[in-house]
Amino acid sequence: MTLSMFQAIDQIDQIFVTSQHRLVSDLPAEFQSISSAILSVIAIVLVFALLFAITTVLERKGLGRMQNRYGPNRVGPCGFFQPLADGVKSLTKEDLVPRTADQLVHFLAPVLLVMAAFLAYAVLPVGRNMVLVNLNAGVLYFFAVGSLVELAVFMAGWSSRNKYSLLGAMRAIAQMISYEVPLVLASIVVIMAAGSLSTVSIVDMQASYTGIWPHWFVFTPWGFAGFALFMIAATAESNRSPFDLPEGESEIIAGYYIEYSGFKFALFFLGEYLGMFATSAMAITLFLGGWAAPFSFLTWIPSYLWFFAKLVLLILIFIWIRGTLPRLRMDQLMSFAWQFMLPMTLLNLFVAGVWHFMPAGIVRWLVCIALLVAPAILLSRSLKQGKKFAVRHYRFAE
Amino acid sequence: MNPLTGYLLLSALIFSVGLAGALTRRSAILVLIGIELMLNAANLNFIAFWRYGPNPAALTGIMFAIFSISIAAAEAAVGLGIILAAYRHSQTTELDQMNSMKG
Amino acid sequence: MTVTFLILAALTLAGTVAAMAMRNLIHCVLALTLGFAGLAALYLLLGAQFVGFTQVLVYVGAVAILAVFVIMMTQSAGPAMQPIFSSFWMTGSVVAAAVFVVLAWAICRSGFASQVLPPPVEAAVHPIGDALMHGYVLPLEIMGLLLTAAMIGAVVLAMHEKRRTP
Amino acid sequence: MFGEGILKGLAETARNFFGSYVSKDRLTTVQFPEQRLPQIEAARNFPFLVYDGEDWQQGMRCVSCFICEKECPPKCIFIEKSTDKKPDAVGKPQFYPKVFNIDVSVCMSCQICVEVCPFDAIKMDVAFEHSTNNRFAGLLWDKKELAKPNEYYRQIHPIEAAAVDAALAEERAKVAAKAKAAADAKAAAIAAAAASTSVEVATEK
Repeated sequence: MTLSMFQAIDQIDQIFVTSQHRLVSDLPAEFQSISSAILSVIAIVLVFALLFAITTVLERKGLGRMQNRYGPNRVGPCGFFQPLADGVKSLTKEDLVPRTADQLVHFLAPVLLVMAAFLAYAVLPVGRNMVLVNLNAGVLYFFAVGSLVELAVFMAGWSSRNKYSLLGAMRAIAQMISYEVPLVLASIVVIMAAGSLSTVSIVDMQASYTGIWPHWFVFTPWGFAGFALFMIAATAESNRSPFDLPEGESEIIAGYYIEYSGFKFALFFLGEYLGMFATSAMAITLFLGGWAAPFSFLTWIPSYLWFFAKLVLLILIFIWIRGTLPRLRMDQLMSFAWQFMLPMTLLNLFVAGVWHFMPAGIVRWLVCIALLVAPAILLSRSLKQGKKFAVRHYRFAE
Repeated sequence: MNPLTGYLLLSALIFSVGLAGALTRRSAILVLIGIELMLNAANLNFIAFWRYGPNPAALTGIMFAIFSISIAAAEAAVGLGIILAAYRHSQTTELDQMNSMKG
Repeated sequence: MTVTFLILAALTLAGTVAAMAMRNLIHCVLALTLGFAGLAALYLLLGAQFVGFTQVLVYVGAVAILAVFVIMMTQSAGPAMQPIFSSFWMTGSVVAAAVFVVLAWAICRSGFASQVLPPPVEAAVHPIGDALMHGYVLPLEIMGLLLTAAMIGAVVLAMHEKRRTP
Repeated sequence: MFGEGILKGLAETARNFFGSYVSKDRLTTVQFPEQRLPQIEAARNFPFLVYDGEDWQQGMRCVSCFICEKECPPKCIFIEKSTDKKPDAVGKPQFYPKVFNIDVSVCMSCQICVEVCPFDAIKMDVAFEHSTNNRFAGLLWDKKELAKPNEYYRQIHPIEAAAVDAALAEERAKVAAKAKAAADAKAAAIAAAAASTSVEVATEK
């Protein structure tokens, strides 16, 4: 490869960054920083709203296929314009507000939810040099903004003056708080290893190669365990199946957004999916090397394409899991969080320390894997203990 | 008036609002919240003095604020637990009505 | 005295005053979160990123939610029927006003107003971590102990008393 | 073991996912407006009025006896009797409905009108795409909209229609036989009268 080829690849990789610079550079100096920020914000909003639209149709089609159905296939080619139809429908629907509802809080809840979800994208590097703000405490910011979601959920559930919505909100908050602890603890191993809270430097650490193999944190025992724990906690955090109790249709109808209709309902939907994308993107940033290519010979593909490929892959896994697993019971959910996730994440911290201080080699791998697998098996045994399920005989329902 | 004075005055205002709430409200929960507000006002003071003090590199104000936030969290948890226990005992959270030592 | 500071200060004050003066307890807590968020923004304005985000994480994400849970569990949500201020509200507000007057007088007399200000600094996370692990390691350990004790205490306090069966 | 069931489930859904693209037999969905399943014999939706022959007004079997109107649980049938008579299915002169309305927005498809009709004049239809823009006038059907030929009835409920047709034919045959018997009796009487007069004449002679 010649030097010019490297330059061309670099130009394609940085095309959005340079075009943003070019657009902004004509403006007077005092407007440059703010207009470049606005450009980035518009780009983020558009791209992730589009991803939301694509995901809804992919999810419905994928779930349909998993259940041997077609899924949406009427609007446009193969049903891919379905989100457009859904959007038009939700916009033209009547916006109902219960008479006894707390009008202002009822209005603010979906706005706060979507706002919090979009705020989280500020620190996510979607490509090389492509991050809105490189905060010193980026990961902390991410979790701080994520905690706003709980407040929005409570506002929605409480202001509707509906028993089901209040129950759903309480469930959602209890679940989110319980799973936020393992979520943060699972990401701390990466912060320990990287020695930084900045998302950009965490990705930079993973973007180098030994031979063709990348230095992603997921390729270590603690990294893999952390990734798995993080993804489980992220599933619970974004209220997705099998942890979708807050909106359990069969028990509490739709949970905290039962009294929302029309566009506000669509906003809740949007907020939920954006939260899922954000936590997936965080998992990618922390464990899967962010925008870095999986092999050193694939670095010529632009970094943002790698990021979105990984994101779509994680979304597909989310859909797959949703299509497979049934919903947990509330006590199972809680005991899983406190009796399995929390001890495992704490243990993972310890394992990361062991990994750091042991000399490199096969022994280190074996010790760390043993330290993780044995307690995992013991803990999962203890979760099942005392609950021996016999074959059930029905008197009337046979 | 320079920025430091502004921050200090704001912090004094927040402290007084918290104090007024803690002294005048009947609900025990809001009294606790008033105390939280007073702690927050102190935190703002710490940060403002750290920022405009003579030696920002020492990070003393930041450290104080971090520890104060953790203490406030612990205090809120214990305080709200006490309110819950008191509610179980006397079926009210109004401080005026919790006036019996018997029981 | 920038415009940003004035806006944030007004927001914070509005939140705190509303939190202390509203009738409905849930509204109080929601207004309080506005105040906490305003304070966090002020910390950011002062350059203390870590403290600002911790403030949001702890106060908005945990303390406010905890307060909301307690309000729900003690069934004190909804507009209050009785007067919300206690019988000696006059004395209380006079005391608070007096405290503010004294504080403001002290601040204005103290000579901060004429002081030359140092250039802005940014508190990076790294030095904070270093300080916590070296100079402040004992307070950190004690803090961990305190938080554990508080957690156990809160659990014991809030737990249902189990009836002993003979 | 830990997580074994989860893996099994994931494998199953993955098999479904890819299988549904490979073999069309897995997909049980009927793509409705283009594909339709054949109607089963017992399918029913809303009632209609049967007529015989070509002219729907002449051939209408209904004699406006009001039984269905009285029996209808949600009271969705409205009938007005005619003042004159016309021959019915069997040929007997009967009243016919001047007005026969069914409000299908009220109808609950219970088939009681069909059960009670002694003339086999009202039957259940299977058509179900009746959406209109006007939910009041558009769903109030009059006699003309309700009238469907007997051939249509045979088409949608073949077994049932055959039985009804057989019963009606028997009825018709009975009536015809009776008429023939009556005619025969009349003829015999005339013949007998003629014979007796001839006998008388003969005795007189």
